[in-house]
This record gives sequence, C-alpha cells and structure tokens, in this order.
Amino acid sequence: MGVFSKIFTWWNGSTVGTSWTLMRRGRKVGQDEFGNTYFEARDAKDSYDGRKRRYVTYTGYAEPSKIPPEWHAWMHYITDVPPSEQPLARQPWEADHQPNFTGSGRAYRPKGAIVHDTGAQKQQDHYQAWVP
Amino acid sequence: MLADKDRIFLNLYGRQDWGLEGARKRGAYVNVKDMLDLGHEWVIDQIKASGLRGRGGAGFSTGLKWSFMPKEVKDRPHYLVVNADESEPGTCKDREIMRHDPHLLIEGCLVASFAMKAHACYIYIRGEYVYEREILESAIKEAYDAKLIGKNNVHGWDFDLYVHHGGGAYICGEETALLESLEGKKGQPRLKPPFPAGAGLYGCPTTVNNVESIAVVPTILRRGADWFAGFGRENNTGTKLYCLSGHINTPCNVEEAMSISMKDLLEHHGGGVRGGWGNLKAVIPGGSSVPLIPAEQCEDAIMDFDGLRDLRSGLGTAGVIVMDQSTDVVAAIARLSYFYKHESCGQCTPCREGTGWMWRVLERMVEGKAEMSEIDLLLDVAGQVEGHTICALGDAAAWPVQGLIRHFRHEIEERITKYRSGKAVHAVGASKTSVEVA
Amino acid sequence: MSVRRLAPADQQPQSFKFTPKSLEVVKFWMGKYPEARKRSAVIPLLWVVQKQEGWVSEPAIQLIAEMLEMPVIRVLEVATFYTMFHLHPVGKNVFQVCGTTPCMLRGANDLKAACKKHMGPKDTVSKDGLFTWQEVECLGACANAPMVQINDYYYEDLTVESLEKLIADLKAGKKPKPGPYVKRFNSAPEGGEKTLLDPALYDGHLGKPAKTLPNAPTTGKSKKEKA
Amino acid sequence: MPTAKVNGQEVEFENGMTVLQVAELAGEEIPRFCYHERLSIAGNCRMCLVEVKPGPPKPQASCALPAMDGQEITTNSPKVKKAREGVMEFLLINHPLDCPICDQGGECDLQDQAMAYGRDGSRFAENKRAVEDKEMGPIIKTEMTRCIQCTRCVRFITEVAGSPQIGATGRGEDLEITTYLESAVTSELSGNVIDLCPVGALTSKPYAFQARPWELKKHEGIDVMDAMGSWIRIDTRGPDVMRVLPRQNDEINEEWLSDKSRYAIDGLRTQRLDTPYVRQKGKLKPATWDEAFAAIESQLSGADAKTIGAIAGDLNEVEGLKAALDLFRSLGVQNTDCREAGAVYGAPGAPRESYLFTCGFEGLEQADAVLIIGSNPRLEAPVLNARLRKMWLKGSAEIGLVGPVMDLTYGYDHLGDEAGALEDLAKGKGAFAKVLKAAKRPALIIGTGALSRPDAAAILNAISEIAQKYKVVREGWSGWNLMHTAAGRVGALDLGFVPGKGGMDTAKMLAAAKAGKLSTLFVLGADEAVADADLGESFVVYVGHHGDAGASKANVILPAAAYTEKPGMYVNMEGRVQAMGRCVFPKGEAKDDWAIFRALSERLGKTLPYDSLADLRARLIADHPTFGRLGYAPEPQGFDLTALASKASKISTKPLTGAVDNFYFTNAIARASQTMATCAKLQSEAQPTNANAKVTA
Repeated sequence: MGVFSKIFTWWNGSTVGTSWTLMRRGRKVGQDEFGNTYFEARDAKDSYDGRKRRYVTYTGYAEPSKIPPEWHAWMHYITDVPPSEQPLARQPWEADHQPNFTGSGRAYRPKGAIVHDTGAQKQQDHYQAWVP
Repeated sequence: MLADKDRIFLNLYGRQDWGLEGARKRGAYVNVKDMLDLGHEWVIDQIKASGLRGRGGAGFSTGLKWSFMPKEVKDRPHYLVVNADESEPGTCKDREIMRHDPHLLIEGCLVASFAMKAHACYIYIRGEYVYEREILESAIKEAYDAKLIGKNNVHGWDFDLYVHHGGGAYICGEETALLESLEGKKGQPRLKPPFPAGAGLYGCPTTVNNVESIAVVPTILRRGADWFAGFGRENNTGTKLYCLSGHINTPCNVEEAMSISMKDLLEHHGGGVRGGWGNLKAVIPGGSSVPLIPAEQCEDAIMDFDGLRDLRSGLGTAGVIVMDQSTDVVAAIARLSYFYKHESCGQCTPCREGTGWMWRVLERMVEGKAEMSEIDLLLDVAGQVEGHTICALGDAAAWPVQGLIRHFRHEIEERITKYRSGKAVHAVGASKTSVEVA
Repeated sequence: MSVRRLAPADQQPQSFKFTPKSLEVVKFWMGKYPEARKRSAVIPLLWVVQKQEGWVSEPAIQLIAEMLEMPVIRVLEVATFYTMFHLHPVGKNVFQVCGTTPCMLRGANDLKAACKKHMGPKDTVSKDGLFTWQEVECLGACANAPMVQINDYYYEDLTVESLEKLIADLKAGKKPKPGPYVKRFNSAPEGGEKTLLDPALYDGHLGKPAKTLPNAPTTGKSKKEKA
Repeated sequence: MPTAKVNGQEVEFENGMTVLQVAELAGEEIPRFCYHERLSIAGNCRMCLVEVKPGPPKPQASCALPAMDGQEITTNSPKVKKAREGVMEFLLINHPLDCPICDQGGECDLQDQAMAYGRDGSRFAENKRAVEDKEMGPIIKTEMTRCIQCTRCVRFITEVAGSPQIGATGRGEDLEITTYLESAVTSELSGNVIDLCPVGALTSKPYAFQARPWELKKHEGIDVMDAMGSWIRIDTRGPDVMRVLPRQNDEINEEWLSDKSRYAIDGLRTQRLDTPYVRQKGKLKPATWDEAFAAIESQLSGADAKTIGAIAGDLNEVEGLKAALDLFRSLGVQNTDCREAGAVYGAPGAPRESYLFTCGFEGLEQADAVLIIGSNPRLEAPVLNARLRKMWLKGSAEIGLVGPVMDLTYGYDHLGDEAGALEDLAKGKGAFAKVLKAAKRPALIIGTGALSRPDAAAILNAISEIAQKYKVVREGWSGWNLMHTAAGRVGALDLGFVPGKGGMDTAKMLAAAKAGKLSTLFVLGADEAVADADLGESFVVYVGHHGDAGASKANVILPAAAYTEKPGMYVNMEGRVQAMGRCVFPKGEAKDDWAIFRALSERLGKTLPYDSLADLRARLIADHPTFGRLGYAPEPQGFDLTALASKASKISTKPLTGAVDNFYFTNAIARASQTMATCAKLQSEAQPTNANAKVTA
C-alpha cells in the first residue's frame, strides 16, 4: 500500500484523514483478534444521541461483518464495558467468528445449487446412466 | 287477546285426538273438494288476499311465492316441499302442529299442492323429531286409507305425500340446503338464481314452505281471507303461533293474533317475567337469528314483522326468548355464536371462518379476557360475515352479535375493565368461567 | 363440532347386513323417491343402520353406496355432515342434552354437569356401557326447556333431580315416560291452559261443511279455469 | 347484443354470460378462488364480490350471477374493496404462514391475491386451525392445513375426470377434503387437481421441495406420451427437467394433462444412454462415436440392401426420421417401417385422412353419435376421454363401444366384445344402428388395437363398410377417426416411413431376423417392437435415449436425445404439425437424432445434403409440404372410403381390445420412471370399488 492508497482508499484500513481525526478526537479502547482497532470519542460533542461515538478501523478490507460478536455488542452500545477490559467467556462449542462470505467465492452453496454445475463432467450427478 | 273461536290450531296442546276422527270433528277436510273446484288461481288469490306471510322467518308473502311457480306443468313435474326442519333456537311451533294436528298439515299440503299444480309433496322433518315423524306417518296413512290423498282420491286431485327426514343440521332449514339434503347430498345451500320455483327439487319447479304457513291455508280458505286479514295490522295479518321460552313463569306455545304487544304476550300467556316486569333485561323476539332488544324497548314492542323491524330486530319465527336481570347476556349470545359455528355448513368462506372467529372472541369476552378494541373488531367481523354469504346463515350469525354490541356494549366493556383490574390486584385466577362450552 | 371421522379400523365390524326387519324399513324409504333419484334415501338409510346397530360403521357406508349406486365418498360426506349419525359405538342409552341458549337460560348447564357426574365425559361410553351423553344444538322444544333427548324421545322440563331419577330408572332397566317432568300438559303453560278452553270448539259443529265458501266466485268462471 | 356498464364503461356481451365474465370483457380483473372456467360454479369462496345495480344492496358473487342487459357493475367501489378485504382476511386467518416452505410459494393464487386485495395486517388473535394431512396416492401431496375449501379438486375429479373419489367431509370450519378412507386417487387425470388447487394444499409429490418457480426456465413443448400432442410447459433447472405443466389449448388438451405426461419425466433421469456402445465378444463396451460408426461401417460394407431393415419407434420426431429415411433410401434400403405393432392403416395408396383423427378433438364435440371400436380412450388418450365424458354429460352424443367392457367414466352402449358386432352394425342390426342412422354427425373412433392383429385388414374392411353405410364421411363432416397411441406415428407415416418398393414391414423384418435372413436391423427407439422378438444373429444398431429392451439386444448403441433434449416436430393424431425447441442438452455424449444420421451418412459415403437443422427442415418441407403448416389441424376432409376395403380373410373372434393395457408403461421414458412404477403398482393392487359407479355429480 502506497501513500496514495493511504490517502484516498477509505475501504482499506483507515485513511490519513480518519487516523488524524481519531487521534485528535478519540481514545483507543482495544483491538480484537483480527487486528481491528476500536476507538471511543473523548466526549459527546459530536454525538448524535448524547452517547460517546464509537469507531472501528479495519485491518484490510473494510467489512463490518468482520467485527466479532463481543465487539459488535460494544459498538452497538449493548454493553459499555469493552471486551478488552472484560473478555466474554468463550464456550467450548463456540466456533470462531467468520465474516459474511455472501458474494465471495467462499459463499455457502447448498447441494444441488446451479453454481456447482461447472462442466459436463458434473452432469453425471443429474442422471443415472444405463449400464449394460 | 284472540278469542278461542278464532283459533286455527284447536289441538295445539294435544288434549284432543290427533287422529283423523278427531281432526274431522275440528273441521279438517271440510269443504276441501269445494276449494279445489274453485281452481288453482282462486286458491292463490285468496292466500294473497289474506296477507299471509311465510311463517318460517323471512316473512315473504306466501301467495306471491306460490304465484312464482310456472303457470303450466311442462316436461318437469312440480313439487311442494314442506320445511319441517324446525331448528331455530327458541322455536318449537311446527312440532306442535305435526304431533297434535297433523291432519291440518296434510290437508294444507293437498290444497297448496293443488294451487301449484304439484302432484307430489315432501315434508322434510328434522331427524330429531322421531315421535312427531311417527305421528305424521300414521296420520298420512290414515289419510291415504280414507282416500283423502293419493291416486284417485275423493278430492279429485292426484296427490302423493311423503315424509323425508334429516340428520341433524340446522342449515337444512334453508330452502335450497333442504332440497340438497332431500336429494341425498350434504345440506349446503345452492346459489340463487336459479330459484327453486325455476329449478328446485331434482331440477323441477318447487316451492318450499314452512309447516305453519301450509297448515293455516285450508282454514283461511274455509273461513275467508278477510277473516284472516282481520287480525293484526296491515301487512302483518293473521294469527301466529308464538313460542315463549326463557325466564318467564310459564313458558308455553300459544296461538295469538299478529301485532299483539310483547308485554301482553309475556304477561298474559307467559305468566310474566320471572321476578316481575322490572326484572326484564332483554328479549330475543324471533328466534336466535334476530338481534335482541333491551328491556326498555320491550315496553311497547309490537310483535309483528314491521313493528320489530322498526326496533332493528325481527319477528323471525316468533320464538320469544326472555332474559331477566340475572342473565349473563354475553354468555347467552356467545352460546348462540357457538350454535352458528356448529351449524355452519362450511361451504362459503365468510361464514365458515367468521362464525368460529366470532365465537372465540365472544367466549373470551364472557370472561372479559379481551382488548377494548376487540369489541369494534368483533363488530367489523360480524359486518364482514353479514351479506357476504350464499345463504342467510351468515346474516343470522352476525345479527345476534351486532344486537349484543348495540345494546350491551357497556356490559362487555365493564367486564373487560373488571378482568383487568382483577388482574392487577390478584396476579392470577381472578376470572370465573361463567359458561362451559366444549 | 369437532372433526368427524369414522371409528378406527379396530372398532369396525367385518361386515354389515340389514336384518329382515330393517330391510322392510329400507324398502319403505326407498319407495318414496323416483327410481332415478334413489340416492335421496341416503339419510333415511343411514338412520336405519343406526337404529339397527346403534352407530354407523364403515361396512354399512359401503353397503349403502352400493344399494343407492352412488360413490362411496358421497355417502361418507353425508354421514360426516349430519351430526345425528354416530360414527363411533355408543352406549345403550344416548342422552342428547340441548345446550343452546333457551335451554341454557333454564339450566342446561346444570344438566350437563349432572350428566358428566353420572356418565363420565361427554361423547364417551360410560363404564357400564349403558350411557353416552352428548351436548347437542337446539332440539326444538324450547317452551319445555331444559330438555334431553334420550334415544328417540324428548324428556322435557327437567331439573337435576328429575334427570338423576331418569338415569337411575334407565339403569334399573325401566322405560321412563317421555314428556314434561313438571306439572304441565305438553307445551301448555304450567298450571293449566289459558286458551282453547271453549268446549264449543270440540262439539263437532266445525266438522259440518259449509254450503259455500266465503269469497267463492258466483259465476262458473273458475271451474272453466280448472279444466 | 345486450350491454352492461362495468365501472361506467359500456360493454357488449352475449346472453348467458356471468357478471364476472362481463367484467373481464371490460378488462377488469376479478379475484377468485373457487371459480374455474371449465368446472361447475360453486360460488363459495366469495372473493369475486362486486356491486351490481339493479339488485340487492349487498355485494354479489359475480361468478354465479347472470349478467343482464342494462346492468351496472361496480368492481372498484370502497364497498367492494372492503368486502374483498374481509373475505381475504377470513381465508387467511386459518391459513398457515408457511409460504417459505410451501411448494406453491411464488405461484400461489392466495399469495398473489393477498398482496393485491388483502389487508396489511392480521387481527386474528385466536389459535389457527390445523388439519391432518391426507394420503392421496403417489402423485398428490397434501398439506391440508393450507386448504381454503374452494372444492375445485372435488369438482374436477367428479365432473371432468369422472372418478368421484375426492370429497369434502364434515361441515363448518371442520370441512375437510379427503378421499374415501384416504385411498389413492386412481384417475389418469388426477395430477390436474394440483394445478387447480389455488393454494399449496395439493402439491405435486414427485416435485415436492425440488425447486422454486422462479429458479425454473420455462420452455414451451409438445407432449409425446400419447398421440394427442398436448401443449405442455417444460420447466427446467440446469440440466434437469423439473416438471411438466399443461399449457392451455382449447383445440387439443383444453388445460388438462394426463398423469403420465406430467410425471413420467423422472424417467428422463434414469437408464439414460449417454455414450456409444459397441458389442465386443458378446459384451457391450463403451466406445467413442468413431468406434461405433466404424463398427457400423464394416457391417454395412458390401451388405445387400435387401437384408438391411429399420424400424422407427413411438417417440421419434420428424427430423430424425427424415434424416434416417433419406440415408436408408440412399443406401437402397426398402425395409423400413414405423408401425411397431404392425397396424394396417396407412397402406400405400390410402389417403392421408385414412390414418388421421379427421374431425379433430374439438370437432368431435359436434358429433351426435360416437362409436368406439377396439380402443380404450381412457388409457390411450385420457384428455380426449375427458372430452368424451363432457359430451356425455351434456347429453349431446350417444356413445357405443365394440370391445371389452371397461370403466370409461361415462355411460355407453356395449355392442359386443368381438368384431362380430361390427358385422351386425354393417347389416344395420341392433339399437345402436338406429342411433347411427339418425345421427347427423356420426363419428367412429378406431383404436390401433383393432388394426394391429392378423385379421386387421378384414376388420378395417368391416369398419369401412360401417362408415360407408352410415355416411360417416359426408358433406361438411368427416367422422373417420383413428386413435393413435404413439406421438411419432403420424409424422412417420406422413414422411413415408413405411416399406418401400418390395420392402418388408415390421412383422416380416422380425421374422426375417429370426430366420437369419436379415443381416442388419436399425432400431430407432422401437423398444416395444423388439422387446419380445428373437432377432437371431442380426446385427442390431440401436438409436435411442433409454437403456430399454432395444439397447440390451443391440450390437451398436448410438445414444440419442429424448424429446426434451432436441428441437423437433411432431404430428398429432389429428394431423396437426407442431414444433418444439430444445429445453435441455442431451445427456453425456448423446446427440440429436438427425445429427447422428447426418454424421453416419458421411461415414458411409452417402453424405446427406443438409448441414443444419434449418437446411433439413427446408428439405423436409420441400419434399412433404404438409410439414410447412405448423400448429393447424387440417380441415376435415372427406375421402373415398372404398380405398380401405379389401376382400380379406375372415375375422377372428378375439375380443377387440385397446392398444394400451398398462397406461403407465407405454414407452421407454415411462418405463424408466419411478413415479409411473409406483402408480402402476398401486393400480394393479387397487380393488375395483364403488368409487367409480357411473353416477355423476
């Protein structure tokens, strides 16, 4: 990533402008296991609803579903204590967080979905050939 | 009050002999031959002149109905069908005719069939009336044996009379459902048009009349249309069997003139309201299908078609159901709603779905377990059922509910408030079930 | 009304046949309708079956369909539509308690409670096999409310006491008399009639034909019409 | 003509129309559930309420109300809107909200109309009704909670299908649609109730949970399961044919379709030939096209054309047969025949009309006397049978039958099992002779069963005598109707796929093969012909799409396309030429039939003069102009019946049975179908019950 992208591409990490604003207005609260960094405004000056605004800067592509559930809760004011201070208890059956893959190559395709039919060799699945 | 000499059903209570002998003594089959000799038109004209309106509930002019039949018998025979499927709650008049004066009915069938050029007549009696059917069958046998009816009878009009019975379905009291049932199908009303006078039983021209309408015909002809028209008010003439039930001291059936005041009827014949006139709460004046009227309107209510229509109720079958102050009027109407839900034939949507809905809402309202807004909802649902169905059962199911809300809305509201306040004080179990259904 | 189904297969008899006596009745009913319209007799025939067996079984429905040459599903439709037909075995005495408003106003709920107390839950056969009770809709005897139809006949103006007496009598094998169970004559008011008291009505003078009918036309016009 | 006003707009209409139809004439859409053009009017859903003046002040059910001159019909007033909303709400209160898992979802009348005419929310606070599902056989899946009691299914199965097995039991809100004791519906037309059901109560069992309507590509097609050429819609997803639905065509199938036409399609997925095979050392081995052609080439080189034969099958489209016929004729082969069962119709010299259903399906309804000879229309063309039933219900025609007694769903005069009855008729004996005599438009329906016997020529002679005696073909009317059972037959006959000069017909070819006198036999999907035949030492080339009887007897198998997989023309028994396109691609290595013969011709050095389907079709039309007119049935034309007469042998006393004895197994696709197998099993187990008593409505 060059300087150019650091200035203009808001969809990869934070731009210079954002970083400047966050440094000036916010305080860093923590970081999740994916490296996304969370900030909270120092005061409620530019708040919409009287609460201090909360921010996230992503590592890599900006995709909100990358935020894991515990930080999601903090971001949405469901909780006020950030998980960096009080981590959520993890259950043994809990799977690791995954972003939403819809639209990507890793999207879930149920069995029989048309997208699986990529060539003639796959056609065999759709009928049963006669065997002498 | 009607004088005894002006009564038509002289054996209403069954004190006398129901058989042919006794009936003849009371005037049955007298002058019938003379009536038939005067022709089909004469009979119909006389009935028109008498102002007789159908006694089955709708109050349509009987003479006019007869005149809808084709004037000439073409390739299809004509039929007369007598509707003895008396199942309207509050009504028990046809039963008395069939078990105590069957020959008046048989005679009436003969004369009416003659007027409509029908050679066959079916009496559709409800399945539960077993005793009445037995009496009627024996009376018909007597009449056949005496050659009063049948082929080559003494009256000179070949005429066969059959009794058919139902299997327990209120809807078969609707004329087209009755015809379906008589044809061996489910009693689901037919679409009209075509009307039965065009295509009725087995696709042939048919007239369906109530038992009482038919049974009074010979006496009207014997005593004159003007005699009959002399009772009651204009357009509401004649005498009528009233069935008095509910909270009165002496429930009974009685024949009275039309347009008698409700108060006279209840006080004189019904022995007065239980606990005195002041204890009256409401009256359903014409069988379950008409809206109830509250006590204050009963004071000068006139028991006839027009008088009760002015009170936004109806004479219906003149089955007067009286409720005194002790009555849980919501529960009483909820029970009627259950009746209509039970008796809906299930053919068309508003009635099939609406009757059940209304009953369930009302059932909750009995306890007060409802929202205030649901009263209007109920009224709206009733309005959606009314007038949107094939037959009148939808209307009949809607009217009692509409009547209840019109006159006793405050009572439902009080109940809802009480239930809620009870809830607030005692957390659980403040309500008391007042009617057990299901 | 709940969903009406035929009794389960294990309750159904293997076959059904009309007894000779029933067959007479069947003939009587089928004679009432034109030959091409014999399916009209379906309700009476189902009724004959029920009189004979107490209830309507599946083989009987098949037999009726054959006799009346109609599709068997149409017979089933009729049997399930009309609520008088018992599709399950019933007790020897069937109590049909009218529960509709006119009877309810005069105490039908008490009768229902009494029935439940003495015969068990409704629509079931009592343990001794003697009784089944049902709540039915208006039976058309409202002036004599509350009332119960026991088998074929009406028992009217009942109270809990008189109903209990009826149950006891039936248990004892007696045949109680139908009619009102208070001091009244049929549907006349309790305490005696107030109408139809004029003895002149019954002296036979009404049985004498009149010379002319009122309003009869004086000309022979209508006679011509008849021809 | 009377006129009425619909929302202020004047409309002229014909007497006898209902208010609903008049409103539609004016372009007003009226919602409905129970009303269906081809069923009796029930008027029970109450969705079609409109305001009518003059009339009572309440809204009227427009489907049942006769329109009158000067009527004012209002379909958009607030009152009507409110009434519709009310009815819609009633329908929905007890309807489950399971659209996401409902097979009807996306093509549901209730969904659509709820969107258009319903309220936006529910006010129903009670419990919803649940109804037990009913068993209705291998075709109809039920989900009775969804039922809105419109009774379309009851009316269809009673009126159109004529096997009253579905009914509505109970009453009020407990009204339930069911069969007697949940037995399976055995009508050949039962699948139509699925289309008729406006909600998801009756859905297709084989198609259950397979696809959603919006995933499907819809192709217009022609049915090949019988010779009616019914219009169908073939729905595909990817390489799969998911379902077949009828398209409306009043001249052919109205809007009905037989169960076989709908549900044999699962046979398209099994037993498929997807690669060429060559028999080596007595065993069939997969091969390349090249190897397969090489095997044929070596067999044919130097072979006497008189010892080569070809039999065409029941499902072949015209193009493939044209290519094949051109190839064989260029090789000098005269032993070609398309009549698998060896029927005698279409003898050389006889006019085209002699093997057609000349009065047409729609024209048949004008007939006033119908004589069915050696045919069971119920199995051979169920949809046509529904038309015959319609005629019988209307009372417009007397129907007679020569052949074994069977339940045709309508009443008929049974004139006898054997051909003797034909001789009686020819002599004018019997009551039905009088009926025929008096008839203004007598029609004969002649089954191929009657003509596929050793004494067929004599039978044809007897029938032509009857036809002449009763003037079945007369000025303005032709009642000579041959009832074919194979979709490809008429096309092949039109093409002249019959023995050439000095050629052998099917029976002779099979006999020659058995006797070792036939060196090579091409079987073009004609499994039925060779199924029970002993082909001796003949070299058999099988061209077809299913591994059926023919494939197992073959020395070389050339995989071809099934009817959904190739563009093709078919001629139905009326003589109507119809074309359809390709819906999915042939399986595996399989090719279109015509392309196979084109390639083979090049290999054999007799290259056919066309490189594309368009060229082939141009050539076809040039050679046979009848194929140039698509979609039209020929006008009924008289022809000289004496051309059919022959002084032939005596008629045997064998009963004149129909050509189809197992409805569900008439062709290779149906025989490969699981659904058809289930249906057939069920039918063989079914006890004849009173359900089919000949009582109507």
